[in-house]
Amino acid sequence: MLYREAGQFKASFAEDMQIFPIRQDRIAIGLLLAFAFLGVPLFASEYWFSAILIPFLIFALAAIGLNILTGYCGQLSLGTAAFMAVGAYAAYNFQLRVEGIPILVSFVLAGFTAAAVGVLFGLPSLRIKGFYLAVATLAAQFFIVWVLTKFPWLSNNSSSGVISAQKIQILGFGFDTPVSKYLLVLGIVVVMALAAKNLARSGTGRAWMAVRDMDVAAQVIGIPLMQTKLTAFAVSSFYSGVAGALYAFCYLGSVEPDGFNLDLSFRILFMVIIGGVGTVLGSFLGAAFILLLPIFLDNTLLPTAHALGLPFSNATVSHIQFMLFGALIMFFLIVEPHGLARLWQITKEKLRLWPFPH
Amino acid sequence: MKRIALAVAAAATLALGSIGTAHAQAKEQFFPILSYRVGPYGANGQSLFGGMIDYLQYVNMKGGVNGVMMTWEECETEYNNAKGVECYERLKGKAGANSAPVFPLSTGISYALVDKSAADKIPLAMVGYGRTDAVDGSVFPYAFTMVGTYQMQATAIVKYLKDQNKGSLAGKKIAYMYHDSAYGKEPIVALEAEARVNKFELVQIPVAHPGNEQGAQWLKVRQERPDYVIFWGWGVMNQTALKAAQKVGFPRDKIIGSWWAGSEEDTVPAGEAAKGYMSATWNVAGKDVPLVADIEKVVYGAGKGNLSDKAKLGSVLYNRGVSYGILAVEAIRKAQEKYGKGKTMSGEQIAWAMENLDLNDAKLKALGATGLLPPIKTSCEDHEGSGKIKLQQWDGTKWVVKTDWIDGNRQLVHPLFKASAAQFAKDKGITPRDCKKAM
Amino acid sequence: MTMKLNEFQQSVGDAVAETAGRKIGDVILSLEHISLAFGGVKALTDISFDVREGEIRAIIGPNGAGKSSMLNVINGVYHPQQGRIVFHGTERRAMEPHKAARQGIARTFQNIALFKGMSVLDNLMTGRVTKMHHGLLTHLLGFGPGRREELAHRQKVEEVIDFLEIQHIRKTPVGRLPYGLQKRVELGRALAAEPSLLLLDEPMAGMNVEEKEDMCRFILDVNDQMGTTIVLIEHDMGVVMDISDRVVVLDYGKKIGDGVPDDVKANPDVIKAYLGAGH
Amino acid sequence: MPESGLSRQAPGPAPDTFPRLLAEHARIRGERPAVREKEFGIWQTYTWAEAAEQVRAIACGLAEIGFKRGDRLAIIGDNRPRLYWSICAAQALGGIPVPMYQDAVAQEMAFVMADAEIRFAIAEDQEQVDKLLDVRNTVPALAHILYDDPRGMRHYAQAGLLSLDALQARGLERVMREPGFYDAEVAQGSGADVAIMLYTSGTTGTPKGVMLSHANLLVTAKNAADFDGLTERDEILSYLPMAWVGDNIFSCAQAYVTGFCINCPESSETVMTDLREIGPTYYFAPPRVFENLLTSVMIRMEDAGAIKRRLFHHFMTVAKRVGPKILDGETVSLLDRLHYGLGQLLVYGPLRNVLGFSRVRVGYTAGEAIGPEIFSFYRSLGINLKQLYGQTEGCVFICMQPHNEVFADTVGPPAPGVEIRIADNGEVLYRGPGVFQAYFKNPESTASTKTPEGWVHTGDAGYFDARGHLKIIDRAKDVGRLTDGNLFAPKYIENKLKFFPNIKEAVAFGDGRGQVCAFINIDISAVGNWAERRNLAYAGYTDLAGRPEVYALIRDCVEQVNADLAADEKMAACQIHRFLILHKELDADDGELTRTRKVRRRFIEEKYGTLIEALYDETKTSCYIETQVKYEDGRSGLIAADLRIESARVFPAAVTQRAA
Amino acid sequence: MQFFFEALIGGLLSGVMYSLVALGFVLIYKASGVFNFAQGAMVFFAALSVVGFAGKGVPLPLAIVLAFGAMVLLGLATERFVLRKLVGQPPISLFMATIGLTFFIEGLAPMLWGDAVQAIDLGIQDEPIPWLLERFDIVVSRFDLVASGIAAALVVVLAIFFQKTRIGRALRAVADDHQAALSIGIPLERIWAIVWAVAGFVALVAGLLWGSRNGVQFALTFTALKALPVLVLGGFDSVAGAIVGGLIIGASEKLAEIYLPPLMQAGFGGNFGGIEGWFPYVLALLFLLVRPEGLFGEKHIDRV
Repeated sequence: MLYREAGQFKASFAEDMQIFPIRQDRIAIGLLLAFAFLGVPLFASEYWFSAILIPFLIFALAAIGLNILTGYCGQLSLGTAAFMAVGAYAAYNFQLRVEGIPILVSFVLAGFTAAAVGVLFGLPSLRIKGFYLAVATLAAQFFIVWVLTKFPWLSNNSSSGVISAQKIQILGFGFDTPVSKYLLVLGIVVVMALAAKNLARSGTGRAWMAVRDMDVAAQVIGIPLMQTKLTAFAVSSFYSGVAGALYAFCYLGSVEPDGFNLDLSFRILFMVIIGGVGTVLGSFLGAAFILLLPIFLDNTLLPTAHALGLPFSNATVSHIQFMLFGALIMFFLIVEPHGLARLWQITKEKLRLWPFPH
Repeated sequence: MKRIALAVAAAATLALGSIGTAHAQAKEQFFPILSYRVGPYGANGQSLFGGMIDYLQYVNMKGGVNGVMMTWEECETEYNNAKGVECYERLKGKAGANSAPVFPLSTGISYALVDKSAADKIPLAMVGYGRTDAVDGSVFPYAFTMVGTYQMQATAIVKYLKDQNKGSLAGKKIAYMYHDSAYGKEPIVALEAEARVNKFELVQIPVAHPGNEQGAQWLKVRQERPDYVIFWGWGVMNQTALKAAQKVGFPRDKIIGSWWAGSEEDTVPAGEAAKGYMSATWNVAGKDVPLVADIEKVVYGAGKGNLSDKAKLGSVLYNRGVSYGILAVEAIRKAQEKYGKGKTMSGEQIAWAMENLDLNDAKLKALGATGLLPPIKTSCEDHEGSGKIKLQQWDGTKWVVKTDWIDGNRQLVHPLFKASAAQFAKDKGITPRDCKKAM
Repeated sequence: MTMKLNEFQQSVGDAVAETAGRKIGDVILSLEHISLAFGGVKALTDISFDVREGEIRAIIGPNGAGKSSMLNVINGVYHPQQGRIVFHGTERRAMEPHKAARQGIARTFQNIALFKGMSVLDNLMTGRVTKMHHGLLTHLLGFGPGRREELAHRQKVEEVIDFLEIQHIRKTPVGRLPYGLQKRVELGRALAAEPSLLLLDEPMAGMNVEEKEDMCRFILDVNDQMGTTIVLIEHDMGVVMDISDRVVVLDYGKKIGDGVPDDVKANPDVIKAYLGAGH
Repeated sequence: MPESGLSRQAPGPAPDTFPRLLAEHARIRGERPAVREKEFGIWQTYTWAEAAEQVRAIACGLAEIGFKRGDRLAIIGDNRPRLYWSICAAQALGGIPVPMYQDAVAQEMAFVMADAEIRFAIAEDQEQVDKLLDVRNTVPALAHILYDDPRGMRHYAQAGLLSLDALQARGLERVMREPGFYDAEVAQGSGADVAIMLYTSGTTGTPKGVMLSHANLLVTAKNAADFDGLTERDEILSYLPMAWVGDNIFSCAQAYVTGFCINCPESSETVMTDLREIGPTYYFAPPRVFENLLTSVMIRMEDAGAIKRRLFHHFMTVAKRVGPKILDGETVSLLDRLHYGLGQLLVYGPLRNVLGFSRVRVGYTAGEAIGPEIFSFYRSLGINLKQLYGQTEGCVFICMQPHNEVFADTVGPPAPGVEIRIADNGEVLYRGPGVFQAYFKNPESTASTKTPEGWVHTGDAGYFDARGHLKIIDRAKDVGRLTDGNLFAPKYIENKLKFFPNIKEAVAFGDGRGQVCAFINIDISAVGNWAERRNLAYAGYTDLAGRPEVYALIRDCVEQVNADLAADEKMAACQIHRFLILHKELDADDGELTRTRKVRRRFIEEKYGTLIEALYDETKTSCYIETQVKYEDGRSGLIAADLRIESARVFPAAVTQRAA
Repeated sequence: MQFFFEALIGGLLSGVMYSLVALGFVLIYKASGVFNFAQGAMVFFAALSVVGFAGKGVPLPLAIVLAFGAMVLLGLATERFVLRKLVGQPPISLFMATIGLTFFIEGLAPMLWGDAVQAIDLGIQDEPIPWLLERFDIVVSRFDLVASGIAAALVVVLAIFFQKTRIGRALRAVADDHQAALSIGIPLERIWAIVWAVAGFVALVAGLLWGSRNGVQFALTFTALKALPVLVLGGFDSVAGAIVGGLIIGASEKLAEIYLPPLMQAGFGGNFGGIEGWFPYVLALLFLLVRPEGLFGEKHIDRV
């Protein structure tokens, strides 16, 4: 409807293969970014920053990471949280142990550490596939968390095993208010999302998707399976690692290994599935959905129940939340197995063709 | 489909938009309650938060604190750190500057909230759990590890065992079986120190979360054949342990649980296996505490009780919830004494009161809470204020208190907190307050 | 129907006549005494034949004769227990398929093996993987050498698209295409690699006469205009005899005939095993 | 003269030939796009400077193979940049390009080839080359066949075949060898030279080569461009046959005059997508295109959800009411303006966008009368669609509607520089700068069409209305009389019928007869869609056309036309009494339509004589017929059907009282 | 040495408990290719239902029957409203759907029956068998022995069901080849419904045993996590694999927990207990590297 594509012709491959080939999309993204960077800080409340926006961005980043592995490369993983944990603990230790290391460097190194661990746990993917691989990634999930619990050195011998993230300072500017943390996270997430998008539409991304869609054919046309899968594991874990570091440094402030449990891995997997497998956009939509749904239910169910005079306790509300959450996941899988991103895609197609139906 | 999505989005906007309106009414004191009533620890939460809310209700029905009414809102955390933070941020917005203390009742959540609450000037009450070095108020002005810390508890248990063994544990073997998380790990340092001092052998047996399978750990106990097992479990781990102990034939009366491993929720499901099991506690169970009896009469009499399962009334955790209520309300009362009776207190004012709380026997008696919880006197240097426990034993149907208050090894434990807090201050770049000037 | 088939074969014949001017060179691939077995089941037994540069070489045989296995041996999917393979003068037996691809061997599959989640364009771009050299780090950027390489290869891919006349489906996800077009796209993906040896596993299976005719022309054009050597498996005897230069006949994993189409047609073993049964 | 190439200064007088204009553009807007072509998935763009180089290479190449001044160069193919450049290259050498219809069969081509004595031909691809090789059997003079696309040409060994690539390579050699050659050739040309020769298919008779000079084309093009304010920033989609004068004016003359960019679609199948991508600012299409487009809009909207459909219809009503007024700058109430603005956001804007008309500043239609409904539909959307009246012999522009003076039933006042006279018999005559030089080798026809004073007979009947706009009724020779003496204007009736989306074609009969009867062609896509929605299964056109339900549908349309005609005193007698729906679509391949899809009335009258008799035989309610048809692949077949004939209600004339 | 045997026996016996849960997975996977993550939640639901009915004053045997009814209902509803609508979707979607189902059940069960921790008393004490303890100083739980007996009985019953009954044979046909099953006229949907009911029954048995062993509570859903490595080891589609895998996992994890941490402690210092969480997974993973299709799984060759 708002699309006016007539006259947006492409006179070069570069124009034709840009990230957003439609001008209106470019404008929308520009406005969205401007809003996120300039508008949101002006009127969002602290609650929004600390409880919604920051975790949303971090989860979206982790979801992108998992999406690279599962959505693009087709390797189901249930161990995302563990890679996040690696990132969080690595960043903490780099900050702790390397004198004067810039925080952003720590984040990057945290990503690389997670990537290395990811490659290690990705090795089995060369032999095993599907659910077997999924179960194998559970090994990573449990083993990594255990290692972080068991080696006190990793948590600087803290008696509780909990680490408290150091202060964030970049070029002398302290990121200690929710707004500044939000902006930092936003900046990192935007850059990494862009990089992910770039990867996805390049040879690397195509190799991943080829392996996902038909690994034998991929091999036959010249894609080395091992290298491709391990790259996916590495990049995916890198993203998860950075997300984990941000989770510790910009969101919770202090984390313990158990915080990165299977539940978290599942949540991120849901984000990917609900959001849309194999899309960067879907990671954001999925993160928003999974994060906001419980908050939304929290805020609406009880008042609704009271308004209707139903004797709901908090516990009942929580139970209903669980049920609704589960039901919604099943509902989505049935109605739109390709997730919110596909819904958006369909909507967009409709808007582009508006007023025609097809 | 699209329409549904749109409707959901619209409703979400509405719902989220409503967040953040402050409860600014006069004559009310708002409690942000981060509760959990579902999930793995939901059963425990039901009792704990039931007790706390019932007490607040009770206070209101008795006319409030100098006319100031207690109000509260619950937010379900599911014992999940991220959800806990979200709840905190949400309820914080509703509380505004005048927030009553927050009781996250989860070590993980309380860790995550230490920095935030200090920044927000909202007292964070970690009563019997949480960041133990927050005992040092000079570094943690808004975090209150009140009544008792794990370390004090552990040393008190050691003291009890020592008493049982005629003052010496030399040559004995004590197994420490613990939930492999911050909660279970905190006492290790203290226990290791005690082992050195008292010359007993300490065997550590960690149990991975959630602890619903402990065959191997108890086989280990069989192998080591310790004299006692000090048991730091939580949730499902507790009854599993009791059952597993029965399975390997380890006598339950040689197992001494922490105060989070000593409730009806732990023993009832274990059935016969729990009989004889000992545990620490800092509050007693039972309805014979006058206050609890009165709550039943007043609150439940008026049909305003919070428990859906009234059988929980008077249980260990219920009574602990009531104790939380007492601590919070008494802090508010104390603050009003200083800053103006009948007024809504700010978080900062309440924090002062929590740091200067003096719940002596007389006060407890006036509240009808004699024996429910130990006398507490806090200060800037000591946010703990007590560190005493009683030992109780499960007789198959109820918890029976076996001892009087036992004090923890303060000389051993508190310097550890001091050091840890100093390290924290260094990491975070905090300049500790001077406690001399804090008054 | 028969009428049409005749017409069709006639037209294919014409096409062959048109391409009469092409050159067939030296042996580029020779298979010597290849034997392959799966856990005791013999798929191929002592098979030898060669392929000359620029020719169209057909492998025929009844179902289960081992034709697909033969192709799988050539491009490294299966590793024969015995025998040697000489391609462009280098000898090998076992090799990873992706290395075979890098040596210039491309193929299509009997059951379409396209990347269903990708567009036609992306499928073809993927086909160029052996020609692209930039890696992950340059791809991250969205500009610079990695991107430039993408754009350059897009040009090549567009030429293939143009060649196969699939411009109108360029950005369509392959899953949505009808069968015949999918086959064509798969050929396109193989062509995008600019192979020196192209293996086609039943390129015309399941097609109607018109589609077969198109595909035939494309195969001949590929062979003619690009000079690509082609090894193909095909069931349609008429097509095979018309377009191929030499034919290998397999039966139960053994070679029973080899030669120009007319010789093969006259070979009594072949007639008995295959032609006789069908016609 | 200084060495060419070094001297790039502007020549004194304004450039008066195409090659000189090209050089001018290369000099002053060398970096601006001149031509785009959709190829390899993107719009390959050539600047004016590049275009000039290409033309130079082609021209020199042509010279190398012996192309001389006055030689004629046949050009056959879809709209391709190199074919356009070839036109200019021929002109540069003083030759005469002769573009030909690319869908013509070999025999049709042969006539023109022979008539124009063509030795050189440029074909687009293998298909056209094959045709030319065929033609060469009968026209041996055709010595050189050049081709643009080498695909499939590898093994063609015939003599005289050369690819344009090779030709250009040879041309470049010539450029190296003799740098001044091209410029010198260009310098020899003059505005009065014949720039192009276009064969008019004509509704009758054999094609005639209309010779137009550089001056004819350029002056007319400039006048029209100034009239509409065209600039170098405009974009046009070149999709109409190159052999048609319109394409030559829009894609060559006006582009060369203003320097705007022309865009060649990927193929004829992708025109609609390409149109949408390019979003031209200046657009021409015959009424039929607009008609089909509207039909498809309506059909597609039928499939939309109820809300969207209602939205669409609601806003289209609003648009019909206020849209044209807003476009014409009339005052409209604020409420209406807001209402329209909302519609702009929800319906008009998106609709223009999906149709590819978002950027159209000036749109023209001509060639036939356009249905007022159709015309106002586009105008109400905010598309500045106007009508013009033109002819090959007059370089298109004879009448054009100025902005804000646009009416569905007129073709506007005379174009700048054009004079118009109405002859006594009602025929329209004109005179102006665009008037053609002569018909090639055909002085008789030239004399009968063009008076010595320069007046050209259009063959159309028409008159000026009170606003000074010309109104065309019909072909002058087609206007006839019923036996009762009433005027019979068949086209007028047919157009009214064709304005219904369900009717694709109609042929009315009545000259010299007592009443009017008509053949109808249904629109297969519109009626087919209608049938599908009613679960009416049908096996094809013939089957559908014979259905009683369809007859009822069409009778409804006919009766509406009758009611309409009855309202007009002069036309009331022309009401259609009986009609039938033809069993096949009228087709250019069967000679029933011209290549520009005009009805060949005489031919149809002959071919379907039996049907016409049956129409006028009140006793008959059906008529059996067998018809030869030619399929696209060249094969022939027979269609047989028993056609039903139905009567339609006629209405009493509005004013005159008639006996009951 | 006798301690080693004790640990081994204890491990094997608890392995049987794992097998019990794994069995439910295998049944559904075999028949419908669905990797049913909700099996753990079903165990929870089953146990909670028994306790719930019992809490309402229903005698235990009847409560068990009623709970079985509830399980069948749940299975039918799942098949009817979820899986049937997902036919033809990739396996990962089905897997995700069962995770959704897990959440649904985790909300539904406590809403129906409350979330208090409760005990089931089957009347078997989970105590060491005295004469073994006295004679050999080996602790073997009576309960575990009984549980193993029940599990063995269950396997036998299932085997008979599969081999001897018409429905059972149909189920096997489905497992072998969906197309073939269809062609001999077995309605696939009914088969799936039956499979879910049978899986529900297995969950009920597991729920009863686990519940009476550890209490009926939320953590029962975690039993699924114990079953996963068993499955990997045994193969997703092998009943025998589930049993053998369970025994291997049970025994090895107990032995590992007892003997490995001291070794690691010697190596690294510190306390390395609690390896049970990951040990089975790593074991399964290492095993997979050697034999990707599991112990009893069918070898799958990629055809191109």
